[in-house]
Amino acid sequence: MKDRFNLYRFASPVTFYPLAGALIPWFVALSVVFGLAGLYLGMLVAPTDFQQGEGYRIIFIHVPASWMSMFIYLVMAGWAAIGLAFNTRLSGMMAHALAPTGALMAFLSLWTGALWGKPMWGAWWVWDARLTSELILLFLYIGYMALTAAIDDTKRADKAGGLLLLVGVVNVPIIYFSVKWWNTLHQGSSVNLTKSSMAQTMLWGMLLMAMCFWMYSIAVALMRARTIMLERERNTDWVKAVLAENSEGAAK
Amino acid sequence: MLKIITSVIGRDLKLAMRRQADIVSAVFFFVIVVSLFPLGIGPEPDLLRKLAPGVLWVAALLATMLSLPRLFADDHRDGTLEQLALAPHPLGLVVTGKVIAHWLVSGLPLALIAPVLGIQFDLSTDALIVLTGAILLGTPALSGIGAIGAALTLGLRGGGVLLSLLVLPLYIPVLIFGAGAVDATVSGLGGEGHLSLLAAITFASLGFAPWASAAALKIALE
Amino acid sequence: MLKIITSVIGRDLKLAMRRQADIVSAVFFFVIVVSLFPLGIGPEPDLLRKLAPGVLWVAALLATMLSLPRLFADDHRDGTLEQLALAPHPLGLVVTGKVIAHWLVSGLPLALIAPVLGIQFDLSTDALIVLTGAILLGTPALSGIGAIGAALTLGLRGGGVLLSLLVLPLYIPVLIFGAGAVDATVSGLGGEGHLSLLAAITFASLGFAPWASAAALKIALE
Amino acid sequence: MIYWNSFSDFLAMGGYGFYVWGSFGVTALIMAIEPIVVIRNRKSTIALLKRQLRADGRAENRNAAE
Amino acid sequence: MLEADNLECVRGERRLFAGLNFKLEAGELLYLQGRNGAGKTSLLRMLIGLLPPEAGEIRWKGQPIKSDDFRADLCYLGHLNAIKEELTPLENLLASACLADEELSEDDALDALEQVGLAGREDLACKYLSQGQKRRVALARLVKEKRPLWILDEPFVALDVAAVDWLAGIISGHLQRGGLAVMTTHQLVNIPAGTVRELRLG
Amino acid sequence: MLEADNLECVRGERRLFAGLNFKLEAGELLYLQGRNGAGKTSLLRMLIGLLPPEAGEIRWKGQPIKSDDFRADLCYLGHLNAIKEELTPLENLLASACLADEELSEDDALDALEQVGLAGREDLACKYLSQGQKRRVALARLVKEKRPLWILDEPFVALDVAAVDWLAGIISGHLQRGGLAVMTTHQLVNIPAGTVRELRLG
Ligand code: HEM
Ligand SMILES: Nc1ncnc2c1ncn2[C@@H]1O[C@H](COP(=O)(O)OP(=O)(O)OP(=O)(O)O)[C@@H](O)[C@H]1O
Ligand SMILES: Nc1ncnc2c1ncn2[C@@H]1O[C@H](COP(=O)(O)OP(=O)(O)OP(=O)(O)O)[C@@H](O)[C@H]1O
Ligand SMILES: [Mg+2]
Ligand SMILES: [Mg+2]
Repeated sequence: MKDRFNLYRFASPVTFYPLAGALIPWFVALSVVFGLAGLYLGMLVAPTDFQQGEGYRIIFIHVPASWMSMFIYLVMAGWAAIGLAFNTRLSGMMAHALAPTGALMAFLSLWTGALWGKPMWGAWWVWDARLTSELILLFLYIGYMALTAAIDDTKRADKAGGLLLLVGVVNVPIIYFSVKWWNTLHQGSSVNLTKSSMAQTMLWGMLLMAMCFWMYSIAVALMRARTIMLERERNTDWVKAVLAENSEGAAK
Repeated sequence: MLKIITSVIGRDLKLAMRRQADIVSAVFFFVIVVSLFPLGIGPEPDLLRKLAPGVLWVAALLATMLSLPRLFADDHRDGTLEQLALAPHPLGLVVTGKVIAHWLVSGLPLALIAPVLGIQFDLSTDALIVLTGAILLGTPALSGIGAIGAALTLGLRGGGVLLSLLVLPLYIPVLIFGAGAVDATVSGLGGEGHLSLLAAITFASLGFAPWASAAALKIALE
Repeated sequence: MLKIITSVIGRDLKLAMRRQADIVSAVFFFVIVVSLFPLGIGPEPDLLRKLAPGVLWVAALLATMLSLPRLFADDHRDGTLEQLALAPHPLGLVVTGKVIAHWLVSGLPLALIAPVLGIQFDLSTDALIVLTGAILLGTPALSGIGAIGAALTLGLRGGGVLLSLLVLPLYIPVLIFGAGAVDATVSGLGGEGHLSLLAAITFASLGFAPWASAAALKIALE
Repeated sequence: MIYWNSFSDFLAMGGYGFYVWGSFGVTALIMAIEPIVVIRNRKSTIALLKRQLRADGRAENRNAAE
Repeated sequence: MLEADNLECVRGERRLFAGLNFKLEAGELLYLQGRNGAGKTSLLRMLIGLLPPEAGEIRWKGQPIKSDDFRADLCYLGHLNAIKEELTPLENLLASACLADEELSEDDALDALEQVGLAGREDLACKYLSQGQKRRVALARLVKEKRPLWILDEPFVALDVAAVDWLAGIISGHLQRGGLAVMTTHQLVNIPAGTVRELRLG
Repeated sequence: MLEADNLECVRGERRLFAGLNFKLEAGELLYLQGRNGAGKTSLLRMLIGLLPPEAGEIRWKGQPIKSDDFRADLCYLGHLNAIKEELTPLENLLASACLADEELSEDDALDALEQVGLAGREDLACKYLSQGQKRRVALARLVKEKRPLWILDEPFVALDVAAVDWLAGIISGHLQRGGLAVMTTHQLVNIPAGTVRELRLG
C-alpha cells in the first residue's frame, strides 16, 4: 500500500511538472557535451573502416537513432502498462510526449540507413527483415499518434493508445533479433558488452553519440510533457498558479 | 449556384480538418498498400520497376475507394442528407460540392505523395512526372464515379464491400489508361495519348456523376 | 463457456446469411483486386507467375481488412455491444466467438476461391496446394489481429482508414510468411518452415487477440 | 590525433560525402527544428490558457456582480 | 395552403391509410396522432416530398409539391437531429442555415443557442452533448426560422420539462405570425396559440 | 441492496455531480430526474459498471460491482434498442436472451411479443418497424425478465399512450416481486406499486 502511495505521488503532475522543469537544462547541457565529444571522436579522430571506407561514419547517427527508436517505444509501452494498471494521469501524458520524438528517431534510422544502403548495397531500400520491422515501428508510432488524435476524450485516448502500444511491443524484439533469426543483408550486432569487434575509438564515439541522442530525447520529451500537462490540467489550481506566476515573470 | 457548391466544399473540408485523421490516413493507407507489395513479391529492383505503375494505381484506386462509404454515410446517418435534399436548390449541385471536397481530401494528397513512393520502386524522373500527372488527372474521375456507387449503396448494411463491387469495375478504364501512361513513358513511347484519354474520362464523369448520384440519393431517402 | 461462444457464432452467421451480400462481396472484392493486376501490369505469364503469391496475399489482406470495421460497429451502433459487455460472462469469450464467425464468413471463402485464381496466374499444383493451406492457416490470424484494430477504432468517425493504418503493419508478418511459403514451393525449397511459423502466429494471435480486443471494447464503451 | 589531412578531405569523406553529410544534415535539421516547434507550441499553449483564464475570471466577476 | 388529396400509403405489404384528405390554412397546426406504427412518420415524409404517395396528391399554394419553390417554404425536423458531431453547436447552426440558403448572422445564431439553453456550450463539439442537448441544437434552427411551413416529427422527444414549454412557445409564435405546422408527438403538450386541428391515423 | 457511496462524475472538464449517495432496497424504484445534460445517463452508466466513477464506489449486495455476479443480476435498457434490424422481433428476443445467458422458450417469447402489441409482426424484419415498434421489441425483454435489478434509461421515449401504461404496469409488477429499478424519464408517468424514491441531479 505504501509503495503504491509513493508511485501515485511521483506520478502526479503536480510534483512532476516542477521537477521536469528543473531537469531539462541539465539534459540539454549533457546532450550538447556528449554530442560534441562524440562528434569529435567519431568524425575527427576515428580512423577509416577498411571495408566500408569513410561511409561507415553514418554509423554514429544511424545506430543511436535506431536504438532510441526502439528504446523510446519500450518506454512508452512501459508507461502505458503503468497507466492501464494503476490509472495514473501522468502515464498517458508521457507516452503522448514521447511519441513524436520516437517517430522522428525511427524516421532518422530509416533515412540514414537508406543513405548508407545506397553506397554499400547499391540500393536505397531492400525488403529485408530488419528494415521492414523498423518501418513497421515507424507505422506503429504514426498509428499511435493517429489513434490518439482521433479520440477527443483524453482519458479514452490514453487507454486506447496504451493498449495499441502494448500490442505493438512484440515488434521491438523482432527488430532487434531479426538479424539473428533471419539471414539478412543487414549487419549483425557488433556492440557486445564482453568483447567488442569494433575499434575502441569508434565504439566510444558511437556510445557518446548514443548518450547524446538519449539526453536529447529526454529533454524534448520533458518539454513536450510539460506543455501537455498544462493543457490537460488547465482547470486545476496548480496550473492556474503556474500560469499566474508565469505572467508575473513576463511582467518583470 | 456557385455559392452552394463552395459552401458545401467549405463545410466538408472543415469536417475533414476537424477529424484530421481522414486526410492523413488515406495517404498512409496508400503508402502502406504500396509498401506491402514488395514484401509479398520480393525485392528484385527490375521486377519492382515493372510493377510500379500497376501497383501505385491499384493502391490509389483502393485508397479512394476506402474513403467512399463515408462520402454520404455520415450525412445520411445523422439526418443532414434529408435536409440537403430538402434545400431549395438542385441536389446535384450539393453532390458536385461533395465530390470536389472528396477529391481535395483523398485524391490530391495521393498525387502529391506518389512520386516519393515511385522512388522506392526506382522509377526514372520522367516516369515520376507522368505518374503524378496521371494521378492528378485520374483521381477526380475516381471520386465522381465513386459517388454514384456510394449513393447507390447508401444505408445498405453490406455497404462497404458491395460498394467496391460496384465501383471497382468502373474504375478499370482509369486504371488501364493511368498505368498505361506511366508504362508508355518508361518504355519511351510517350504517355500523352493515355493522358488525354484520362482527361476525357474525368471531364465526362465529373459532368455526369453528380446528377446520377443525386438521383440515387433520392431513392435511398425514400 | 463453449455455449456462449457457439451462440455468438450462431447469431453472427445468421446475420451474415440474412444479409448475404457480406459473404459474396468479400470474395468478389478478392477476385476483382486480384484481377486488376494483370490489367495494370500487362499479361506476360512469367512476370505474373512471380507476382502471384504476393498479389493473392495482399488481396486477401485487403479483403479481410475491408470487412473489419463492421465486426463490432453494427453491434456498437444499435446498443447490442453494451448488452454483450453486461452479460454475465467474460467479454473475451464473446469476442472469440465473433472472431471465429468473422473468419468463417471472410477468411474461409477466400481460401476456397484462391486456388481458382492461382490457376489464372499459371501456378503449379504444388504451389496451389501450399497457397490454399497458407491462406487457411493465416487468415484466422488476420481476423484476430484485425479484431484488436476494429475494437480500438470503434466509434471513431475516421474509423475505416484509421483501422487500416493500425492493422496493416501488424499484418505484414503474415503476409511475408504466407507469400514466402508459396514462393519457396515455387522455387523448390519447400514451404514447411514458413507454414509452421504461420501456424504459430495464428495460434498466438487467436489466444491473445480476443482479450486485447475485449479490453479495447470496454474502453470504447466508457 | 586528428585523422584528416585537410578540410576538403573531411568534406569529401572519401567519396561518400553526399551520403554522410546527407545523414548528418537531416539529423541536425530535425534536432534543431523539433525543439523549436516544441517551444513555440508551449508558448502558444500558455498564451491560450492565459487568455482563457482571464476570460473565465471576467465571467466570474460578471456573475458576482449580477 | 397545404392540401392533401385522397392520399394512400402502403409500406411493405401493409396499407397504412387510404383516402386521407385535409386542408391546412395559415395559422393552423395539424396535430397528427396515432399509435406506434400507425403511419405518422410515413405521412410526414410524404408531405415533404421524400416518399411518393401510392395514390393521391399533395398541393402547396395550389401547386403539386415537386418544385424548388415548395422546398424554399419548408422547414422539416425529423427523428434525426441533422447535426454533425464534430462541429460545435454554433458551427452546426451556421452550416445548416448556409446549406438551406438562409441568411443567419453569427450574433443571431449565438442568440438562438442561448435561447435553447446552450449558452456556455457553443464551442463544445456536439458529440459531448447529452441526448437532450443535441435535440436542442437541432431545435435552435427554429428560433430564427421564417419559412411558413414547419413539419416536425416528435420534436419533444428527449427534452426536459423546461425545454418542452419553450418549444411550445416557439411553435405558438410561428402560428401567430401566420405560419403552418404539422407535428406528431405522443406526449400531451399544450400549444397556447393558433388553431389546432387533430388528425388520428390507424 | 444497491448502494452508491460518495460518487463523483466528471465528463470532459465539467464536474456533473459529486458526493452522491443513495441506497436502494428490494421493491424500491429510484426515479432519476434532472434537466437535459444533468448527468442522468452518465450516472446510469456508472451504476452498470461501464463508466468508472471519478471517485466513490457502487456496491451491490455489499460487494463492489466489478464482478460477474453483479452482471448476472442486472438488466439494462439504454437509449439504444439493442435490436438487429435484419432479424425479426422473435429472433431478436431469443438471441438476446441466449447471449444474456437466460432461458427463454419460443412460446414465452411469442407471448411476450403479443403482450407488447407486436402480434402479427413477429416475422417481419425489424428494419420495417416504426420508431415506437422498435422500442417495443426492446421492451419485450422485460416481460419475462426475472433479474432483480432493472436499469432503464428513458424507457418511455417513442411509446404511444397505451404502451406507456403497459410498461408502467410491468415495472410495478417487478417491484411487487421484490425487484429494484432505476429509471430516468422526462415524461410524467405514474407507477402504481412499490416505493418510489426520487433523486434530482443538477
Ligand atoms: C533503411 C535501412 C536500415 C534500417 C531500418 C536499419 C536499422 C537498424 C537498426 C534498428 C539497428 C540497431 C539494432 C542493433 O543495434 O542491433 C541498426 C544497427 C546497425 N545498422 Fe542498420 N539499418 C538500415 C540500413 C543499414 C545499412 C545500409 C547499413 C550498412 C551497410 C547498416 C549498418 C548497421 C550497423 C553497422 C549497425 C550497428 C549494429 C551494431 O553494432 O549493433 N544499417 N540498423
Ligand atoms: N465524453 C464526454 N466528454 C465531455 N462531456 C461529456 C461527455 N459525455 C457527456 N458529456 C457531458 O455530460 C453531460 C451529461 O450528459 P448525460 O448524457 O449524462 O446527460 P443526461 O442527464 O442523460 O441528459 P439528457 O436528459 O439530455 O439525456 C452533458 O452536459 C454532456 O455535454
Ligand atoms: N420500408 C418499409 N417497408 C415495410 N414496412 C415499413 C417500412 N417503413 C415503415 N414500415 C411500416 O410502416 C408502419 C408505419 O411506420 P411509421 O414509421 O410511419 O409509423 P409511426 O406512426 O411514425 O410510428 P411511431 O409512433 O412508432 O413513430 C409500421 O408498421 C412499419 O412497420
Ligand atoms: Mg414515427
Ligand atoms: Mg440521457
